[in-house]
Amino acid sequence: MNSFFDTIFTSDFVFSTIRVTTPILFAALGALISNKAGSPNIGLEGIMLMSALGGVVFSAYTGSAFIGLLGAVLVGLISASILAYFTLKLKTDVILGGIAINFFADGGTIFLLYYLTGDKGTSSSLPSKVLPNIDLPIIQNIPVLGDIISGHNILTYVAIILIIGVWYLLNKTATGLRIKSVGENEDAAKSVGVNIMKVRYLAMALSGVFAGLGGAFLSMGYVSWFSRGMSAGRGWIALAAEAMGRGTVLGTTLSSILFGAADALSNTLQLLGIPSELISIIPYLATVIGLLIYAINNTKKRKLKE
Amino acid sequence: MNVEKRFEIVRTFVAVTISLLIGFAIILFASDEPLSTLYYFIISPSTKMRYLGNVVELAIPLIFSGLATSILFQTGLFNLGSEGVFYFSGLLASIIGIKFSLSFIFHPILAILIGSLFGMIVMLLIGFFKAKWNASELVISLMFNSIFFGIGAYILNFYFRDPNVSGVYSFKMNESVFLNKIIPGTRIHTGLIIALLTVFLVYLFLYRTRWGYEIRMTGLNKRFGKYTGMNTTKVILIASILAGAIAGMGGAVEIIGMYDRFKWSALPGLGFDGALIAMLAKNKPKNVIFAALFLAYIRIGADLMARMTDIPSEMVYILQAIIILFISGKKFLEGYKEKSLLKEVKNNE
Amino acid sequence: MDNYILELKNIMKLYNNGVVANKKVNFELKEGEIHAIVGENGAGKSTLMKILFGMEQPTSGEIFFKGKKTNIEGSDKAIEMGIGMVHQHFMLVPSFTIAQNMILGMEPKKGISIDYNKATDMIKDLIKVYNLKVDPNMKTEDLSVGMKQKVEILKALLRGAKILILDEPTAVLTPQETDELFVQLKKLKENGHTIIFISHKLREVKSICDRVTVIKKGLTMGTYNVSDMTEQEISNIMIGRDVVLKYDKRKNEKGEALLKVENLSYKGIEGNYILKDINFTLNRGNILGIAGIEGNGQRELISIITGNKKNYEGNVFLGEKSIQKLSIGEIKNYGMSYIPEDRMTDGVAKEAFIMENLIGNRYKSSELNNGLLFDMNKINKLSEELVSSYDVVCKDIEQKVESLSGGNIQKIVVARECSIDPEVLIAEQPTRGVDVGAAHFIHEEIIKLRDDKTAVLLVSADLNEAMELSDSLIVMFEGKIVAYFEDVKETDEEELGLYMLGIKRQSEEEIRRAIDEC
Amino acid sequence: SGDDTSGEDSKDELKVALLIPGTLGDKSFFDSANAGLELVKKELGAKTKVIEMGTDSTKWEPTFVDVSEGDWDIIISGNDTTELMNEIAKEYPDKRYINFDTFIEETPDNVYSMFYSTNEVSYLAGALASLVTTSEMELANSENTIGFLGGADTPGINDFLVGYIEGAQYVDPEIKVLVSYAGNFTDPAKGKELGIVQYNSGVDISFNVAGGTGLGLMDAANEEDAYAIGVDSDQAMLFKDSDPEKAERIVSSAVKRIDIAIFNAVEKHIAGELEYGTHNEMGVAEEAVELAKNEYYEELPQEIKDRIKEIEEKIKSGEITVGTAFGISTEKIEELRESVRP
Ligand SMILES: Nc1ncnc2c1ncn2[C@@H]1O[C@H](COP(=O)(O)OP(=O)(O)OP(=O)(O)O)[C@@H](O)[C@H]1O
Ligand SMILES: Nc1ncnc2c1ncn2[C@@H]1O[C@H](COP(=O)(O)OP(=O)(O)OP(=O)(O)O)[C@@H](O)[C@H]1O
Ligand SMILES: [Mg+2]
Ligand SMILES: [Mg+2]
Repeated sequence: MNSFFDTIFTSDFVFSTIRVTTPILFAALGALISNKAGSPNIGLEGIMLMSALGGVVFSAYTGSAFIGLLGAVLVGLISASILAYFTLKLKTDVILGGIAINFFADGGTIFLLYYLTGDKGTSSSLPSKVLPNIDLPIIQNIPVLGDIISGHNILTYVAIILIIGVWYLLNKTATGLRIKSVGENEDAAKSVGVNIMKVRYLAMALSGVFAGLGGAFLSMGYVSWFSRGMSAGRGWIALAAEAMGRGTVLGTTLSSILFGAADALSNTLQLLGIPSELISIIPYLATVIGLLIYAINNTKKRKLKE
Repeated sequence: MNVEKRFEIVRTFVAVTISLLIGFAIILFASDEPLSTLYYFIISPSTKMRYLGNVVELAIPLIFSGLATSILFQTGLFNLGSEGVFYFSGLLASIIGIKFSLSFIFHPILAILIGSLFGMIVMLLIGFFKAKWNASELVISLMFNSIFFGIGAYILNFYFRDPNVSGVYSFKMNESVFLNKIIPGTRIHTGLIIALLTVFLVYLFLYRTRWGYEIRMTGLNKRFGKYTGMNTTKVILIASILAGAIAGMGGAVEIIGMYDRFKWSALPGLGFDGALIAMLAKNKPKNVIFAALFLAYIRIGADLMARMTDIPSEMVYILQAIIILFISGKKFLEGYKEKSLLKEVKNNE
Repeated sequence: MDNYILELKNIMKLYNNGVVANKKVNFELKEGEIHAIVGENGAGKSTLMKILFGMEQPTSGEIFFKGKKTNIEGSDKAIEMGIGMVHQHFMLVPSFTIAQNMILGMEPKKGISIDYNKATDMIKDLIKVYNLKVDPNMKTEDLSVGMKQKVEILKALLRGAKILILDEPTAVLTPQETDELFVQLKKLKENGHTIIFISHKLREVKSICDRVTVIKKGLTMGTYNVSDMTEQEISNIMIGRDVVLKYDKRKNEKGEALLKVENLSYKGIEGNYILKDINFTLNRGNILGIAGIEGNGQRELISIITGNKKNYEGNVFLGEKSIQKLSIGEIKNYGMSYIPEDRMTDGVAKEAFIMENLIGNRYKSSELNNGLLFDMNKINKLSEELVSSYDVVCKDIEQKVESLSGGNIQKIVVARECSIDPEVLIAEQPTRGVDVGAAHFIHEEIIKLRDDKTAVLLVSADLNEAMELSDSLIVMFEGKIVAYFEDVKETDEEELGLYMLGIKRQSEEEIRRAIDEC
Repeated sequence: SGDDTSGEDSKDELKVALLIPGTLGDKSFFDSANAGLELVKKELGAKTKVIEMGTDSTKWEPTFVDVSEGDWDIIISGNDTTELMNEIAKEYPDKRYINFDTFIEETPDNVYSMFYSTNEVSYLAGALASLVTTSEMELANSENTIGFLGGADTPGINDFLVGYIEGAQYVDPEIKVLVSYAGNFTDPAKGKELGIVQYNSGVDISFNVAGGTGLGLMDAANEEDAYAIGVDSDQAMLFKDSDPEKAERIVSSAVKRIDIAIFNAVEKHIAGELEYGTHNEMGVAEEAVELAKNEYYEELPQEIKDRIKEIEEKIKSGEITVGTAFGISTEKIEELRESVRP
């Protein structure tokens, strides 16, 4: 048991929590923005997957990791735009549309991968590039803190900046105000001349871009190739994190970290020899418990208020 | 028939046609023999009894999960827990099948009851958390899916795994638990009758009883429900229990209807399909049957296409995606609808 | 040829559920006038205004703005043209502050962020000019209906509207507030604003409007100079028959006490008393009116009586039973009907059929059920009857309530609540947004209930209504009862106004009569 | 491309169908079997078709029936479909079936079934890992702990584990083995995390048997400066061109030549020599499984290579027999894992 706590309270553990959290956080922030605009993006899982492939393909064919990243973001943007077109213009139910995007990604990525590489499993034969890890000057030399904060993939830092960016966008800017108004009372927004289509489109597009970054992180940061189904449910986890965060930036961030930490914990727990099936449920159990504690407290507070 | 109903039919028809055309365009690009490919996709499922059987076999679990999910959606609950319930209830049914040996009719009934009971308990919990503490049913249900899968996989691996087969499969179930095949030349089983009966009962319950009324009104406007004096907590619990019972029944029926051992090594996806079905059916029980058959048909068609032609199986997903997008587009052909409405109005004057 | 700022020609609007809301509407607006639009519920007034404001597109017809043919594709276009609109149903984002709601779509910016200081200044200036008191930093969801209305008006003004469309603005205002509004409107007119004013209260039309256009069933019946017409004449054109504006209320004997409120107090979140020491008795066969400016505790009082709030001090008895332990359902079972103030969120399930909304308070009754199942024939028959007797303008009983006009939605609620012969009827603003004819009908229904020995508690911001209908009257001010009149005839509007504003106040003994005299 | 209803055009051509109970891209059985089919097509000029039946096992039976009713000469499948295939084979006695991988010995008369002693090659992998961790190699540490990363806790995967542990213990009876299972085969990020945890816990060489997930181990090895062993195919080759540094970390791979086995079987069928009705175990001796001896392997210290060579010989001669996970209960496996846990 000693060795167990030794592994938890190490900088390695915190470091890996941050790494595990990164892709979830990207998608969760995306989910937050589109939810705020009243059009939940259930397609994040699929968009991440497509972007992961997009990043690999663009970087492999241009030889540039940066262009690969742009490619991933572009793929995210385009997929979200297609979803937006159907849901906003043709009034396809947004949930159904999201499900469709996920289906499309499942088949489409493998189809394209096969077309490009003759392999349905991984893109490892493509010379794709990776995005660099960054050592933060000064901070890297601080004991413990430096080990935890410095040396992450560049996209991890992008994610951290985006937390602040999204908070700023939603709470300080006119666009944010409009996004929230459209989500909460679209007639009200319409009545003051806010173009709800445009706002919703923007929110959807942003969520696609964010999922695109998450996808790029998976295939160009975490590992250096694309493999089938590699988003592995992170898009769904992100939706859960957003819902658990009750539509706030801080809450969404914390919930994402909770998921990340629980997942990192489950990796560590494997060392204890507990059956792996049972270990696999830890992140989910932790979420349920966390959510319930939060909800119960919240209910108590509300009761007091009434 | 009124304009709106007629329009719905025309729109669905055109949407299917257009998505098929797009599918055709992709097939044209990907296949050397687009015509026969299209034939296999669209026509062949209806050419053999066996294939039609496959469609119906696949539709049976979809009806259950679609029905369960539409009840939840109608109550205003975005609960995707049918997936985990399907898996675990299926496992429980197989355990009943392995551990017991009862006379012919009681054995399947016991298996289905146990499956339903489990579904009821799980959904009741999710509903309770929602009603009592307003805990997000979406999050909890997604988490429960993974949790029950983990627990199920553990139970299967440690207690019921047959070491003499290659996969992580359970021991063989006793034959007495299997549902009878009812149409020769197919694997269609009595689960179909149970499914149709359930649809009918749920329809009656939702649209013809006071409890169903409470469920629907609460789903549409919780404050109205409260104002009317409904106990919204109770309503949520009733709907959850009902949906859980149906999802659990679906998992059990699928396992004892289609399998000889428990073989799911991952969540089967049938529960998630329930959300798709419910949406396509606009949460109406009767429509669930058609939505399930429709989805089953295009899936079997796509399987046949992948089996018989050079089209890779991934095409199945791509075509499904396109069809869903178009069919659910409400504004699709709106212009046409307005014109026909206008005509009708003019005619009435 | 007159100088019309806005002309609508042969407007026709077909909604995609097949309802033709405007058949053929012609309408001309002169610069600088206050132009009333009147018509029954569902006549198509709001629809026409939404077309003007770019929120709906006409199916056919033409719009001329300053003589030039124009398409108003969206509200942004309308706003740009200098058209502002205050909608019949609030167009506010509940979680936003007043300030955020007001600047939405025209946010002042500093760099890339919203300049809230500037916004607050802008709003304060406006408030000063128009003397409409609001606190820009309050959350909108906490506002009273009247307050929300003010915010709506300010919203339009902030956008520099030259043409101001007001869709039933006074329906939710107190007489004082209405007067204030009229002062503002006249001032706006002097400053060169043009105003379109929709109201069901012809008295108001008479008092501030220059011209009036009457719409009936989607057709324009004509435009008249208000000075040439009497209220009765306008209403004749509108409804096609004479409406008796007086009630023939016979004297009624009070029965036993059905609702008793004893020493009721209620604390708000900040610990201040929103209700303090309320005492009154409601008797069978009596209509007890509650007058008062909105926000003086009426809402909380009704919440408690109807079982929606529990943590109060004191007692409320329904018959012999304290309601403390009763659920809303049990209170309803006792025979309480309730016409809620907020019909859209509490009164109906918008997306459900008319029929389904009509059975909300009797779906459990054995009359509508055959054992386990609903008796659909009876439900349909009941719904048809109610729709026709309450004159609800609709296609059929399987139309969704959300596609009805405001007044017709109100009729649905009233029909449902009044048709079960309740023991106690709590009526909050029962005729808000209802046309003259329908209002008259609803009033008669309420009086009929009283005659059939129902106890009625009537909350109305419309003093006229409160005086016409009530037998006895309570006036509330700052959470307390400040006056009680055994017989409304003891008082008049003038005097009530003084009580409502807290200027005058009866002695404790006089007020105690509210509970003792039964 | 194949249309099973039009049979006249090619009477003499051999027609071979491969039914995959899952999807391609697993980087394991299925991809390897498909590679075998490609060989058959290219070298033997047969008409071939691969059908991915997906993971929904209710769809396998209809596919088998369809294909069996078609004009295919040989139908290849295996692994999870073994039971079904045996039943179907009995119903279509005129058809020929090849089971590319099963440990079930019962084999109908028209089925030729094969079994790979993956436990033997992982015995070698275990021995190699053990030799590396106790060596003076650059990235080897002083702890005698090795790792195993499985995709899921299943008999197929555990068969590797059993051999791996036995092989490691043969070299060093005191060896410790950290065992992790990812729970799926398509999440390389998870594989990487599990790998990092292992490498941070004293492991300096780890063996992945986890498909796409397992590839994440290679990244972990690269990042944490440690060694990895690949599986199924020579996984160093996956990265040799795109990422040579990563490839260098992969000291060898436990390769299972399903492709060659399928090719050989079909070739024998053509020659009329294939012994239908038999179950054939193929191990190190048959060269159906082997450690990949690529340029990276060649760079290993000579003593290690000599020891491996010696153990190989002992397996071939039968001096060493390796245990298996098939037919073994979960508790027994659990006990084995416990016995080597650090
Ligand atoms: N009227 C106002 N004047 C000045 N600043 C304001 C005003 N209204 C809101 N803000 C600013 O907007 C920010 C967000 O306020 P809000 O209450 O919406 O936070 P929130 O939604 O809980 O935030 P988060 O989503 O980050 O958790 C505050 O920091 C506040 O400074
Ligand atoms: N969004 C909509 N969709 C369909 N029908 C509608 C919609 N809005 C209004 N209608 C219908 O159009 C008709 C006219 O409605 P409108 O709201 O214009 O009436 P109104 O004159 O404003 O009535 P009121 O005085 O009650 O507000 C009504 O029959 C109503 O049911
Ligand atoms: Mg109106
Ligand atoms: Mg070592």
